[in-house]
Amino acid sequence: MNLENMYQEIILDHYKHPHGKGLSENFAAEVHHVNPTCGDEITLRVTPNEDGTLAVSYDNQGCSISQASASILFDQLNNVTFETGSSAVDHIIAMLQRAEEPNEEVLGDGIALVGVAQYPARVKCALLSWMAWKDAAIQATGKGE
Amino acid sequence: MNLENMYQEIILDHYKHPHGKGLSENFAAEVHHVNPTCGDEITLRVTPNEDGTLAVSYDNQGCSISQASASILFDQLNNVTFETGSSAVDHIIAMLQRAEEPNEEVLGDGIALVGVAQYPARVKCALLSWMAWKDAAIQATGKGE
Amino acid sequence: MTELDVARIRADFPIFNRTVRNDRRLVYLDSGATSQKPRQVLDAERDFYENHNAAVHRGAHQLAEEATDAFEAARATIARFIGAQPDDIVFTKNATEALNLVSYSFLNATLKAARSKPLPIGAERFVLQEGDEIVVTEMEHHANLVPWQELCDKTGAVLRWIGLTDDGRLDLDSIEFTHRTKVVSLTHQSNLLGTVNDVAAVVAKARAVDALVVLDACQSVPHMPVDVSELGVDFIAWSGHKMLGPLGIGCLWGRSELLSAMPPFITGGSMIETVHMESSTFAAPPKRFEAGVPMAAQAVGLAAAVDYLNALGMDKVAAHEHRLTQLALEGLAGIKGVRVIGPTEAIERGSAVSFVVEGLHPHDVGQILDEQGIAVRVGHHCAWPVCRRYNVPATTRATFYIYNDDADVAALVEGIKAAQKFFGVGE
Amino acid sequence: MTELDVARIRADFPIFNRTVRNDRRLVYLDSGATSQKPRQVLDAERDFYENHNAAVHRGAHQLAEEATDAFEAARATIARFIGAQPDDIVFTKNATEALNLVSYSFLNATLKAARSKPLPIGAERFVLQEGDEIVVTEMEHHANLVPWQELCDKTGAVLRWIGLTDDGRLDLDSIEFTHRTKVVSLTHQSNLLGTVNDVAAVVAKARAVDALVVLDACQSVPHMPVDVSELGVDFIAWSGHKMLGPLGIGCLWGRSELLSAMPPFITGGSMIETVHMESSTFAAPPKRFEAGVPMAAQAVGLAAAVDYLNALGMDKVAAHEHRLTQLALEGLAGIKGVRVIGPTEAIERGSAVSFVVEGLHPHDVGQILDEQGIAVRVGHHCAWPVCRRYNVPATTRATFYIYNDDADVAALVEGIKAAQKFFGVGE
Ligand SMILES: Cc1ncc(COP(=O)(O)O)c(C=O)c1O
Ligand SMILES: Cc1ncc(COP(=O)(O)O)c(C=O)c1O
Repeated sequence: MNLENMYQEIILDHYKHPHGKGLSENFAAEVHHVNPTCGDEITLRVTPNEDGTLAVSYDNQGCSISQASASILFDQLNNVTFETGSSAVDHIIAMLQRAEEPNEEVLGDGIALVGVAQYPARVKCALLSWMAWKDAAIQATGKGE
Repeated sequence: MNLENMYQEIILDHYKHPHGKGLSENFAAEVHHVNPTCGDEITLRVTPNEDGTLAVSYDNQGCSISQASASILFDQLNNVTFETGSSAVDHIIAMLQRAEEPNEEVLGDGIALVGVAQYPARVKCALLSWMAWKDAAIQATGKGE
Repeated sequence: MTELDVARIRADFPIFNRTVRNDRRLVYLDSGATSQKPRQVLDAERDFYENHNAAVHRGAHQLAEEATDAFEAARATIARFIGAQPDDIVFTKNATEALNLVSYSFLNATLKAARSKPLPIGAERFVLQEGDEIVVTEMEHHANLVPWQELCDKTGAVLRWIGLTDDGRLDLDSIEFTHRTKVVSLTHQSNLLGTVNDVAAVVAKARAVDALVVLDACQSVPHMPVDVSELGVDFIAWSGHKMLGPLGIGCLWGRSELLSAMPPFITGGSMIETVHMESSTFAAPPKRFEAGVPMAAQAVGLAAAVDYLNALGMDKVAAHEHRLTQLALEGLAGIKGVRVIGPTEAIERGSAVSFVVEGLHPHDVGQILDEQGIAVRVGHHCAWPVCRRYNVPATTRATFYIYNDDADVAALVEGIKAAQKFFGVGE
Repeated sequence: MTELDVARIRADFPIFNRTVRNDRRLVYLDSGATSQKPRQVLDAERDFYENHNAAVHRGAHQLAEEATDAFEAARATIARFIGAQPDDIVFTKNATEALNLVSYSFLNATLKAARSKPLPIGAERFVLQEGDEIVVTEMEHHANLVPWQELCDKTGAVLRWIGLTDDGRLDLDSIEFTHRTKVVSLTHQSNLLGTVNDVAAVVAKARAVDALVVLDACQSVPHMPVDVSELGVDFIAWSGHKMLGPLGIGCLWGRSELLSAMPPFITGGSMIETVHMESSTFAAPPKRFEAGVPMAAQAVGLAAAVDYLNALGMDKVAAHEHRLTQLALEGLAGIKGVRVIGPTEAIERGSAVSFVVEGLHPHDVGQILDEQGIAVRVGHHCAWPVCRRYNVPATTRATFYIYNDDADVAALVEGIKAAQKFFGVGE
């Protein structure tokens, strides 16, 4: 099967053993995003740290892609600045629209999500948590786009 | 042109010299019917006579077919009983749907309207006054269908 | 020959000439979302455009006459298909609009009555008071739920619903209808569970309190013989595209005296009687509800779809689907870790078979099936409350139609096993 | 070559292969009602059905992906045609639904606000108070008049209108807009008079009182370059079928911030965000306004129509029509007893040419023309108040499009003379 491109070992691994899943009690902003087509859901919380970076916590349900993507997001965006996080979000969107080549420095394991770009209906799954982070981060920091 | 079938001399004659056009002041029921597609209009009044027949008067505007048809209606249905009039209405409908052969005894000059059946969009014009009569006659007599 | 000749049927559907993904045979199990279209339907639509195209009910020239004739003949064909009179069939863009047309009739009658504006004779049946009740079921498609929620939000009416039993049936005792119950709207067949509801029982309860009954027939008219004179309901709504017809057309059937009593919904050209700047009066149904230039080509295409189904025989269509459903239910029962959501026996149920696979999300199941050329639908199927009721985030759903056969069912069963293997779940 | 090659264009339209009435050449002068369709549009629609058909935005299988892509690519093509962003284009069944969508936004916002129900941010712009004013013009098509009458009937808002001058123009001084004026809705080009309105002047007046402006572009988008970024209006509505596209699809363009502020109109599947039995939340535009399975094949067909028009060039289309209109106006001026209703010079006017023939009813004129193969429309053209304003019961109307040429205009002129002769009127 060709699907191995999308379901790479590393993705399945994040799916089966998600990093950082579970909500922290402290938060400045909480958002709840859903994929109305399939019902995937995520609740995501963001809290500014003293150093100006943003702590993130989340809980979610959904398919392997959306779960793995959230786990990867936690690896990449927990305790980074708004600017770093935002540009990672921009980059993953561009990657999934095949507008940019995957950049491992920015996305870490997230570059393994590049296979999702072949399946337009799944792109939303991969982006769900990242869009939620952006939304929450804007609310928590008051920074616009 | 083939149109001569529809625009027979006798139709054009009724159109140019309509019989009985003009509303009488006395009436038991008045109706106003329109053909919403083209704006043809007729106001038609019905009054029972002492002998149980129904007097009819009308005023209208519209195309040659609707005007001629109203003039013919006046010839045929002024001072006839509800039953006679109703069966004439049924017959002209059937004739225009090609379900019955024209019957001169019932329709008089109205049999010349048979050519209208070729042009479905004009059937409404030919029937406008007859449907109005039926409506008014039912109201004036309280007879149902 | 009492069965459908699937090979012959498939030959009528151009889409089966193509393959999907890596040159796989197309196993189309998503007819519950939309059906494929036979050549005959596409030809009928094209013939309309190539030879008779004009705006219907608007011209006196020959093309306009021909277009109008074709449109009204299509209405008559479609009406006959459900045992109705042509004038009681309203064309809409889809079933969703048809259901909204009914819900907005209540809204519009209520608002006009409150301002003493002219209303058709009999419109009182559509006037709601604060606290009046509208009843739906917990298995409704969003199209038969959200419009009623909206109506309640705008009028102060109260939405209530019939709950579901654990095995996917209506729990008719879960609520009482009251004298405040004005309308009961339910689906004939659930698009997620496959359940075919006991319409007669609901009608009996509704009649006892003088409530109107609306039936969402999206999943029944395409799949079984439906005769409105036997159903006893007041309205039925369905879509053309799920029964071999074109996209962009749906139908509402209503009892003649009720349609006549309803104020218009969408207003504009062709639905009027007279228009002044100050006010207007309206045509009789069905025109009253068909404002603007209508989808005449689509009506002609839908009539061709009806002809196609009639030639097969709706009894045979139903029997064919029943057999495939039975096969599918058996096949799924044989896979460890697979649970069917909805009735597990092919009794009073249609061909929509929803299931979950332990340890696998439906999206992932659907993806693996897709890779094998098997098109199913995954998600909440526009019936989110049903998912909640059965405690699943979503399901995978297969639906069968006239062009499916035993091999398609077998492909589904094997496909699910392949998905389990791929993700390392199951046995 | 700066002009349209009509012979070559006609070869693309299958309908011109047929004759009408006693084997006459078809002279189609009824494009104002609906246009004919080129092969390219019919092929695009058929290709969708034969190769990519699925319910869009509802599946994860390959056909569903392809169908969704085709649908959204069509939206982008159509948006570009009017200088808009794809997400600001809503697909409806026709222009009439698009105009109703706007008028119902006012109704629904008003009703929900009155009951403190959730509304999108910014919805205040759509909330009406008793006595608020809605302004239309006396030259509106019923589709842009009746929905506003209905809105007033249900909310207590007041309908006012801009009157007309004797030569068929808007009499902008006939009314003052006030601070109560919430929305001004007018046609870009009158379908009866042919008048092209001075949109900028109306926009300026409306902006001064902070009123929204809705433009009925049914007769402009098919016939001239239209760019929403230049028009300055808030909404435009038009139909696909008058611009070479399929029946059953219309478009609403709205300013993004206004679409976002509008509550839904038709509700059901695909327009939701979350659904619970108790209540639901809604998707962002355009999906919020596209409930149910949409007319995807028709969108693809309409995009092909846009491609076709783009290849010709809308400037050239407009110039071509302008020339034919000029010719027709001259020809009609040369017939004794013929009076044009609307501007008699081809200045700020489109190709809809309405006229009356002294002593002859339009229905009879149309019939004689039809006998000669000339398809015109007769009646009030869904603009009854215009007929009243100019004291005619009805008119005969010819409209020109890309497949018409000088010979068609000549046929019209000769045809009218033949009608006069037949009925013994005129000279
Ligand atoms: C100016 C104008 N507005 C509105 C409409 C209504 O368009 P539709 O019937 O396609 O909804 C038309 C055409 O019928 C029109 O010419
Ligand atoms: C049961 C049911 N009701 C309503 C609908 C809505 O039909 P449409 O989307 O064609 O309006 C569907 C299908 O989507 C359905 O399955």
